[in-house]
Amino acid sequence: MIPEPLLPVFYGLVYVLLAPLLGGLIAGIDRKVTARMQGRVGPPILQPFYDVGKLFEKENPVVTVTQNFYVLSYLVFMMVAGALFFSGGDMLLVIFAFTLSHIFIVLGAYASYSPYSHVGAERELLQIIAYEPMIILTAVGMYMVTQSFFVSTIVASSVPIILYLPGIFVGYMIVLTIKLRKSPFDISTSHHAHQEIVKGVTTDFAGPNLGKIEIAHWYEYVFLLGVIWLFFAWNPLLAVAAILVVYFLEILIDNTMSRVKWQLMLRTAWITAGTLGIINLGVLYYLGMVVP
Amino acid sequence: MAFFEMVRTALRTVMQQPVTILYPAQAAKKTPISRGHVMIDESRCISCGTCQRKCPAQAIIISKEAKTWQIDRLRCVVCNSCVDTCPVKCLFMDTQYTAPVTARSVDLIAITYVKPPKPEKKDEPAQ
Amino acid sequence: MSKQIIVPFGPQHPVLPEPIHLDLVLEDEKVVDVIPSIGYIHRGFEKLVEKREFTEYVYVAERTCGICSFIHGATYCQGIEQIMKIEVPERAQYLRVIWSEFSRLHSHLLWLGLFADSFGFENLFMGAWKTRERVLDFMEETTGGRVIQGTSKIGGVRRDISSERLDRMVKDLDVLDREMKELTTIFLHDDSIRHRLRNVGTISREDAYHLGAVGPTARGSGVAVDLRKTGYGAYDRLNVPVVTDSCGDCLSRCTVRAKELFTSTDLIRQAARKIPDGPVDVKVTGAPDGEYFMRAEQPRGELVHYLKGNGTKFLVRSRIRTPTLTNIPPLIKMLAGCDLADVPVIVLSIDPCISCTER
Amino acid sequence: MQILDLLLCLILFPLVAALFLLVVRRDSVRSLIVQFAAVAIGIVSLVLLILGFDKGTLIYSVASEPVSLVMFIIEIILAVFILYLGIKFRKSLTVLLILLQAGMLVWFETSLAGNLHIANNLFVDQFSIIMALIIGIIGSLICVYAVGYMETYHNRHKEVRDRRSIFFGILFIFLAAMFGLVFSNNLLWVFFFWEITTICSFLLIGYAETEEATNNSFLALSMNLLGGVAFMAAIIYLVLADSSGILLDLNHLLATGKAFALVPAVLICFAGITKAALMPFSSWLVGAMVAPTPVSALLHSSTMVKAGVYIIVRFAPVLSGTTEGLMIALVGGMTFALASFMAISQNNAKKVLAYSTIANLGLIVACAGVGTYNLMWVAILLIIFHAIAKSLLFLCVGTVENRIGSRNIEDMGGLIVRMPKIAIMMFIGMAGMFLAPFGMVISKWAAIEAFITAPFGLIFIAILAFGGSATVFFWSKWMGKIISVMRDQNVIEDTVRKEKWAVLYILTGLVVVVCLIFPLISSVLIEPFVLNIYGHTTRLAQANLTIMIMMLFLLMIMPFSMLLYGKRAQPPALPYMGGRPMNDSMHFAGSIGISRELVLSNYYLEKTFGEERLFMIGVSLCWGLLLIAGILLLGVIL
Amino acid sequence: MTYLQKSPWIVHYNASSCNGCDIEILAALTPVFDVERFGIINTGNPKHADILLCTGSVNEQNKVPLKNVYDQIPEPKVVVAIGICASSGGIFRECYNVSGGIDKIIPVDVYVPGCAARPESIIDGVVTALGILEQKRLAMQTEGSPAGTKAGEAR
Amino acid sequence: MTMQPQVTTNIEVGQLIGSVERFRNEGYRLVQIGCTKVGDLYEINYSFDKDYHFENIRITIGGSTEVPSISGMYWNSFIYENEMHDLFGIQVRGMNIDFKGTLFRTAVKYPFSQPPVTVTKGDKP
Ligand code: SF4
Ligand code: SF4
Ligand code: SF4
Ligand code: SF4
Ligand code: SF4
Ligand code: SF4
Ligand code: SF4
Ligand code: SF4
Repeated sequence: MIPEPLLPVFYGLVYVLLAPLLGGLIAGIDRKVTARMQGRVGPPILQPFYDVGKLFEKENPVVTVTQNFYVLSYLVFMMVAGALFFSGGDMLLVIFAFTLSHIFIVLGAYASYSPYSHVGAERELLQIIAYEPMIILTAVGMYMVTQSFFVSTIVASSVPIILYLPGIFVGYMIVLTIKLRKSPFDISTSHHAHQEIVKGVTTDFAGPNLGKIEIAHWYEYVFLLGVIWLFFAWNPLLAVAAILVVYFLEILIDNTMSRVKWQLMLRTAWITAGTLGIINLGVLYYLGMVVP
Repeated sequence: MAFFEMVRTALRTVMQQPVTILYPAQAAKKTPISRGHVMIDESRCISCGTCQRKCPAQAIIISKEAKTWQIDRLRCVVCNSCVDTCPVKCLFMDTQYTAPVTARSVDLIAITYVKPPKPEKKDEPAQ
Repeated sequence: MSKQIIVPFGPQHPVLPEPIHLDLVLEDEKVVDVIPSIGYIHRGFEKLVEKREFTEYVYVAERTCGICSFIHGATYCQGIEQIMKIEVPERAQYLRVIWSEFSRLHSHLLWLGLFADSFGFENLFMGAWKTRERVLDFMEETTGGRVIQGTSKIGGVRRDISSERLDRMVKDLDVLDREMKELTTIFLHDDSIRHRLRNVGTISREDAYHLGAVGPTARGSGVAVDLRKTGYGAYDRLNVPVVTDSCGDCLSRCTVRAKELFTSTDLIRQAARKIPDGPVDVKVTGAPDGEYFMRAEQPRGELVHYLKGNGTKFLVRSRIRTPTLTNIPPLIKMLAGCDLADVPVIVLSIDPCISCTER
Repeated sequence: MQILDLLLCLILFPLVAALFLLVVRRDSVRSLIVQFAAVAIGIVSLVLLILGFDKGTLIYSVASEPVSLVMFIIEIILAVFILYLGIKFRKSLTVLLILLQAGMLVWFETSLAGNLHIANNLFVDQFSIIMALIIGIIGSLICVYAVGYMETYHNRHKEVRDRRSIFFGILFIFLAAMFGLVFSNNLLWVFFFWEITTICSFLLIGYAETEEATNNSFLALSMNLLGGVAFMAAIIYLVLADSSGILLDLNHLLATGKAFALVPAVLICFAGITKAALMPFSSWLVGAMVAPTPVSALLHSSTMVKAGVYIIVRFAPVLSGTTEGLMIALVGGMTFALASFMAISQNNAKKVLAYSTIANLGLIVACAGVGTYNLMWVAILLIIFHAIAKSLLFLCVGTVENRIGSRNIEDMGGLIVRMPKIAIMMFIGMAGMFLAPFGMVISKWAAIEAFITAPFGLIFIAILAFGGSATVFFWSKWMGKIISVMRDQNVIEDTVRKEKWAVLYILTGLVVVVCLIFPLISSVLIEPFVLNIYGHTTRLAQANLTIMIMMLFLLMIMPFSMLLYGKRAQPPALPYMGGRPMNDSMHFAGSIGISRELVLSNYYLEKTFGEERLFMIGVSLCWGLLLIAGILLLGVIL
Repeated sequence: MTYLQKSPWIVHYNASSCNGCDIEILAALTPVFDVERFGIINTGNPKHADILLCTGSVNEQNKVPLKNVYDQIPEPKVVVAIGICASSGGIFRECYNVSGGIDKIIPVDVYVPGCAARPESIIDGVVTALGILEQKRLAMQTEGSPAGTKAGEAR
Repeated sequence: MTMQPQVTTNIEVGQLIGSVERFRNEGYRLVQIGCTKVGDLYEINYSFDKDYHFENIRITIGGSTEVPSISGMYWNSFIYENEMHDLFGIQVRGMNIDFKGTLFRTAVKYPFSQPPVTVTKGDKP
C-alpha cells in the first residue's frame, strides 16, 4: 500500500518510532539477564523505561546551556544514522552520521569543563578511534560480497554473507562490546559498575539530558544489532537467532571480564581489525571478489 | 584459562534460582538473638537509672518524679548494655529492628511499677 | 606543563566508599603526582576515654570500624586485661579466635568484592558479597549483630556458642570453602584480572619493610609479619601459617588475601576442635593502672591499641594505630607513575580503611 | 583569444602588483594595493571559470624562445643568489644541490636545448581552472588578511626586522608563479615556475631571520632543490629520448602513455613528493611553521604543496596500474596514516594543522598514485576542500595567536566564550576537515568507494580506516578544547579590522557553500576533466547527495534549539568535583588546604603517537618505497 | 503516572561513619538483598541521583562536601540518614570533631535507625523516602513550572 | 596467654636521633609514634619491632619543645609526626612531607592538648 519510492522513508520512520521501544526492551532484558548471572533477581524488564521516564521528571541542571544543544544533536543524529540504515541507505554514510552523533556527545562532555567529563570525553574519543576502522572494514566487507554499500541491496542479497565474512563478523563482535559500553571495554562511561572516572562522558548530564542520552543509546543498540542482521540477511530466522546469540554472548562477556585499560582496548580493537578484518578481506580479494 | 572458569560460574548462576530474599514480600533474615530494639516491661522497672548511666549513647532518660522511661531510638546504638546491666532484667532486646521514621521523636513510656507489696502485672509491651 | 590534568579524586567518589581525597595530576592518563589529603572521618573518639568509663569504652572501640569491629573490641579488651593482669578463661580465648577469624573472612571477602569492583568486574563483586553473607549469617546467629557484633567485654566474651552450633559451623565451613575456592581461582588466574593486577603498584620487599607496611600489604612483598605469631588469645595453641607472596604487586596482595581465606577457615576448624568447656568470662573489679601496647593482627595487618590508665575508671589515653595508617606511606610509593585506571586498584590493594585510620 | 589574455593576465598581474609592493613603504598604500590586486585576481579567476569551464582543454602557443631565455637568466641569477646565501650560512647541502641543479641546467641549455622548439607553452583545462580559482580566491584572500596580520605581528615581535615590502612582493610573486605553474604546458616553464615557488617559500619561511627560521628555510630549500634536481633529470631524460623536445609538451607527453612518460612521471612525482612534503620530506613543512601565519596558510592551502600534488595528479593517468605508481601511492598512504597519528601528539596548533595538511596531501597522492578515474576525481575534490578549510583554520589560528599570544591548543580553552566568532569559525573549519557531511569526509568516503575497486585498494582502505579514525581524534579534542565553557572569562575578540573579518567570513562561507554546491563543481569541472582523460567518470549517488544536504541543513538549524532552553534562565550548576566546592574562578579546594585551579588538558599520548618515533618509522618506510620505485625505474631505463 | 517511584537512583556519601552502615548499604545492592529489584541503582554521581543515602556523624571536614553533594542532586530529591551516627551522632555525638547528625547540615527526610542499620531497614528507609519523593515532585509541579526549570532553587 | 613484657626506655630529646638511628641500623621497623598528654607534659612514644620483638623509646617534653623529625631515617614517620602536630600541637622540625596542619582539620585546634574532661554520666543532650 505504501508506494515503492516512499518505502525507505517509511522504514526510516518505523525505526525512529519503534527503535526506542525495542532498544529499551533490550536494555531491560540485558539488565535482567545480568542480574541472573550474578545470582540476583534484578529489576523489572521495563525498568529502563521507568528510568528514562523518571529522568524526564527531574530538573535539568546544566553546567553550561550549550550542553543541551550537544545532547539534542547527539540524539537527533543518532536517529538520523539509524533511520538511514533502516531505510536502506549507504553504509558509509550511516557510519559517518554515526560518528558525527558521537562527536556531539563528546563535545557536550568537553563543554562542561569538568575533570571527569573531560577524561570521559578523551576516552570516548579513544573508543571511537578504536572501533571505527573495524566498522568501516565491516562495510567494505559487505561491499565486497554484495557489490554495494547500500543496505537495501545488502539485505536483499541472497548470499550468506556470514560465510564470506567470518573474520569481519568476529571483529565486529569485538567492537560491538566497545560500542555497547560493556566490560571489558566500558572505559569511557559505564552502566553499573563503578569506575575511576565516575560516569565519564555522562558525568555532568542530569535529568532530561541524561534521559536523551539513554534514548540515544537505545537507538544505537537497535542499529548495531541491525548490522548483525546483515550478516545473516538471507535467512531472517537465522538472523534473529544470531542477534539473540550475539547479544547473549555480549552479556556473558560483560559478566566475565574485568575492565581493561585504554591501551589494551586500542590494541585489541586495532589488531583484530588489522588481522581478522584485513585478512578476511584479503582472502576475498584474492579469491577474486567471489560473489556475483 | 580461568576465563572459562568464570564463564562456567556465570552460566551456572544464570540457570540457578537467585539467592535473593524477596524482602519485603519475604520476611527479613533474623536470628533469635538478633539485636533489634530495646523494650521495657514497664511494670517491673524500678527506676533505678542504671540503664541511663550505662547507656554509652545516652539514649535513655529516666525520670523518677514523672515515672517515665524514655528512649530516643535515633540515638540507641542497640549495644545491649542497658539490657545486660538492668538489675531487675526488665529490659530486653527484641529482634525486630526499629522502623525508619521521617521525624525525630522519643518513645516515652510510663512506668507502672508500684513498689511492693504487689507489683502489678501487665503483659502489654512497650509503646 | 600545560599538558596536565588535575583530577580532584574524592572525597565523594563511587570507587571510594570512604571519603579520602587525592589530587591526581595526570599527563594523559599517567599519574605524575598524587597529593593526598585525609581527615574526612576523623571524629576524635580517642578523646572519649575521658567521658566513658573504661568498661563502656568497649562499645566505642567496637565502633571504631564496622568491618573488624570484633577485633577492635577484643584488642582493646585484651590490652586492658594485660594492664589489669586479668586471666581470661580458655573458652573465651578460643571464641575470640573464632570470631576474629570470621571477621577476617568477612573482611577479606568484602575486600575481594570491592577490589573486583575497582577494576570493573561487577559479577565478581556480587559473587564475593554473596559468599560473604554466609559469614555474616554465622556472625548474626552467634552474636546477634551482622557487622557490629558486640560480644567483647573485658574479662572475656559476652556470649557463648553452643557445641552443636560449633559442629554445624564446621560443616558449613566446607560449603564456604568450596565457594571461596571457586572465587579465588578466578581472582588469581583470570587473564583479564591478571592484566589489571600483575606488575601494577609494585613495591619491593625492602621498601615495604622500611616504609612500615604491615599485613597483606607487607606479606604480598614477601615480608613475613603476622602478629598472630605473637600468640595472643589462643593463637599460641594453634598452628598459624603465614601466607606470603613475592611479587609485591596488586596480584600478590590479592593472592595473599585469597590464600588467607583458607588459613582462616583452617584456624576456625582447629579452634573448634580444641575449644575446652568452661566459663566465658570473669568478673572484673578495680580499674586499670599502667600502660600497654596491645598488638593484634587485623585483616589489614598489625593493629596497635595503646592504653594508659591511672587507676581511675577513665583512661588517660587510648591510641589506636591501625594498619591502614602505616600502609599509607607504601601506598604513596606504589601510586607513583601508575595509570589513572590503576589508581582505584592500587588504593584498594592495601585495603584501606579510613574509619579506624583517622578515628 | 580572450582566455589566453586571462591566463597572461593572471600570471603577469600579480607580478606587476608585486613590483609595486616591493617599492611601496606606506602601510595604507600597501593595504590598498593588496586589496585591489586581490579583488582583481579573484575576479579574473572567476571570469576564467565562467568563460573556460565548458571549453575542455585549450592550448596556446606563445613566443617561447625569448621567454625561455629570460627564464634561464633568472634561474641562473637565482642560483647564484642561493649559492651566495648557502655559503654565507654554511649550508653545504644546499650549496651542493644548487650547484648540481645549476650544473644540470647549464649543461642542458648549452648542449641540449639547441634545437628545442616547443610551441604550445600555455594551456588551460578544468583542472587548471580549479587550481586557478584556489590560487586566485583563497590565495589572494590570504594576502588581504596578511596586511592586518603583519602589522600586529610587527607590533608584537619588535625584534623582527620590518621587511613588509619584500614580504608582500614575494607573496604576489608566489601567486604569479603558481598561476604560471598551472597554466604552463611546457615542462621547462613548469620547472621555472616550480623553482620560483621554491625560492619564494624559502624567503618567506626565513622572514623572521632568527636562527630557527633560517635553518628551517634552508631545510625547505634543500628538500625542494632535491626535488628540483629530479625534475631537471626528468627534463633531460625527455630531451635525450626525443631531441625535438616535443615530449616536453606536457599535454603531448601525457598522451603518449606509459612508454615514454613513466620515467619522467616518476621523477617529477618525486619532485612533487618533496614539494608536497610527503613523508621522508615532511619535516620542511613542519619547520615552515616559524613563518608568519599567513605564509603558512598560503603554503598549506593554495600554493606550494598544492603545486606538488597538482603535478602528481597531472601524471596520475601515467602512474595508474604501474608498480612505481603503487609505490608512490603507498608513500602517500603511509604519510596519511602516520601524519594523522603524529598530529595526535601535538599541542602546537600550527603543527597540528601542518600534520593534517601532510596527511591530506598524502591521501591525495595515494589517490593519484593508484590513478584510476574515480580516484582522480577524489583527488581533485580533496584539493578543493582541503584548500578552503585549511586556509580558514590557519587564519583563525593566526587571529587567535595574535590575540592571546600563544599557538598552544591548551591555551585555547574556552575560546567559545572569549572569542566567540573565531571559535565558531574554527569549529566550522574543523568540521570541514573531519565531520560528515562536510567536504573532507565526502572525499574520504568517495576515496573508500573508489579504492575498493582499484588494484591493491584494500591496503589503502585499511590505511584510510585507521588514519581516518586518528583524524577524528585530534580534531575532536581540539574542538572540545575551544568549546569548553569556562567561567570567569571575558570576550577579548577585536572587531576593528574589517578586512580581516571579511576574509574570515568569506572563507567560512566557502566551507559551507562549497559543500552545498560541490555536486555542481563536480559535474561542471571535475567530471568533464576526468571524462576527458579516462573516457569515463564518477560521481556520488544522487540519494546520498540529497541526504547529505539534508544533514547539512539539519546541522545548521540545530543551534536554534538553544533558543528553546535560553528562555528558561537557569543558573548553571557547577561541574562534578567529587564533592569539593569550587568557586567561579575555577578554583577548588585541593589537598593540603591549597586552593587549586582546575586544569584540564587534552591527551597527547606521546608514548603511542609520539612524533619522533613515528617520524623515524615513516621516513624509513617511505625511503624504502621510493628506493623500490627508483630501482624499478632503473630497470625501465636500462 | 510517575516514574520517580519506580526508579530511585541513590548516591551514597560517607560523612565519617565507621563503615558499618556503609557496608550494609553496599550489601543491600548485592544478590541476597538486591535492591535493583526496585529499580534502585547506586549511581555514585550526585547529578544522576534522586536519593542521598548518608552515613556518619558529619565531621568538620565533611560539612562542605556533604552540602556540595546534596546541592548537586537535581530536584526533586530526598535525603536518607542511615544509621544512628547519621541520625543523631550516635555514640560519637560528643566527640570534638563531629557535628552530630546529618540534619545539622542538610535537611533529612528519613532516618533509618540501627547500628549498623540492617539492609532490610535500609530498604524500608528508601521505600519511605519514595513517598516523600513523590510529594516533592507534585509540589514542584503545582508550583506551576514544569520539571526541570528551577534548578537554582536549591542553591 | 603469656605476653612478652614491654620495654620502654626513657630518653632525652637530644638523644632521640641517635637512638632511632640505632634501631634503624639494627633493622627494626617503625611501628608507631604516639603522643600522650600527662598533666602538662607530653610523652611521645616511638615503637619499633623486629621479628616480633617490640621496643619503645619515650621522650617527655613540654608543650613548646620542638621535636626533631625522624623522617631522615624512617621515611614513613611523616604520617605520625603530622598527626602529632595536628592533634597535640607538637612542633616537629624537618618533616619530609609537611601537611602544615591539614592532615586532620579539626573543629578544635590541637584537641588533645585541651584539658581532659571527665564528666559525670547522664549529662543531658
Ligand atoms: S542496680 Fe546498682 S546502680 Fe542501679 S540502683 Fe541498684 S545498686 Fe544502684
Ligand atoms: S541498647 Fe545500648 S544504646 Fe540502646 S538504650 Fe540500651 S544501652 Fe542505650
Ligand atoms: S529499665 Fe532497668 S535499669 Fe533501667 S531504670 Fe528500669 S530497672 Fe533500672
Ligand atoms: S575500605 Fe571497606 S569499609 Fe572502607 S569504604 Fe572501602 S569498602 Fe567500605
Ligand atoms: S555499643 Fe552502645 S553502649 Fe556500647 S559504646 Fe556503643 S553505643 Fe555505647
Ligand atoms: S582496619 Fe578497616 S575494617 Fe578493620 S577496624 Fe579498621 S576500619 Fe575497620
Ligand atoms: S558527639 Fe561524639 S560521641 Fe556523640 S556521636 Fe558525635 S562523635 Fe560520637
Ligand atoms: S550507626 Fe553504628 S554502624 Fe552505623 S556508622 Fe554509626 S557506629 Fe557505624
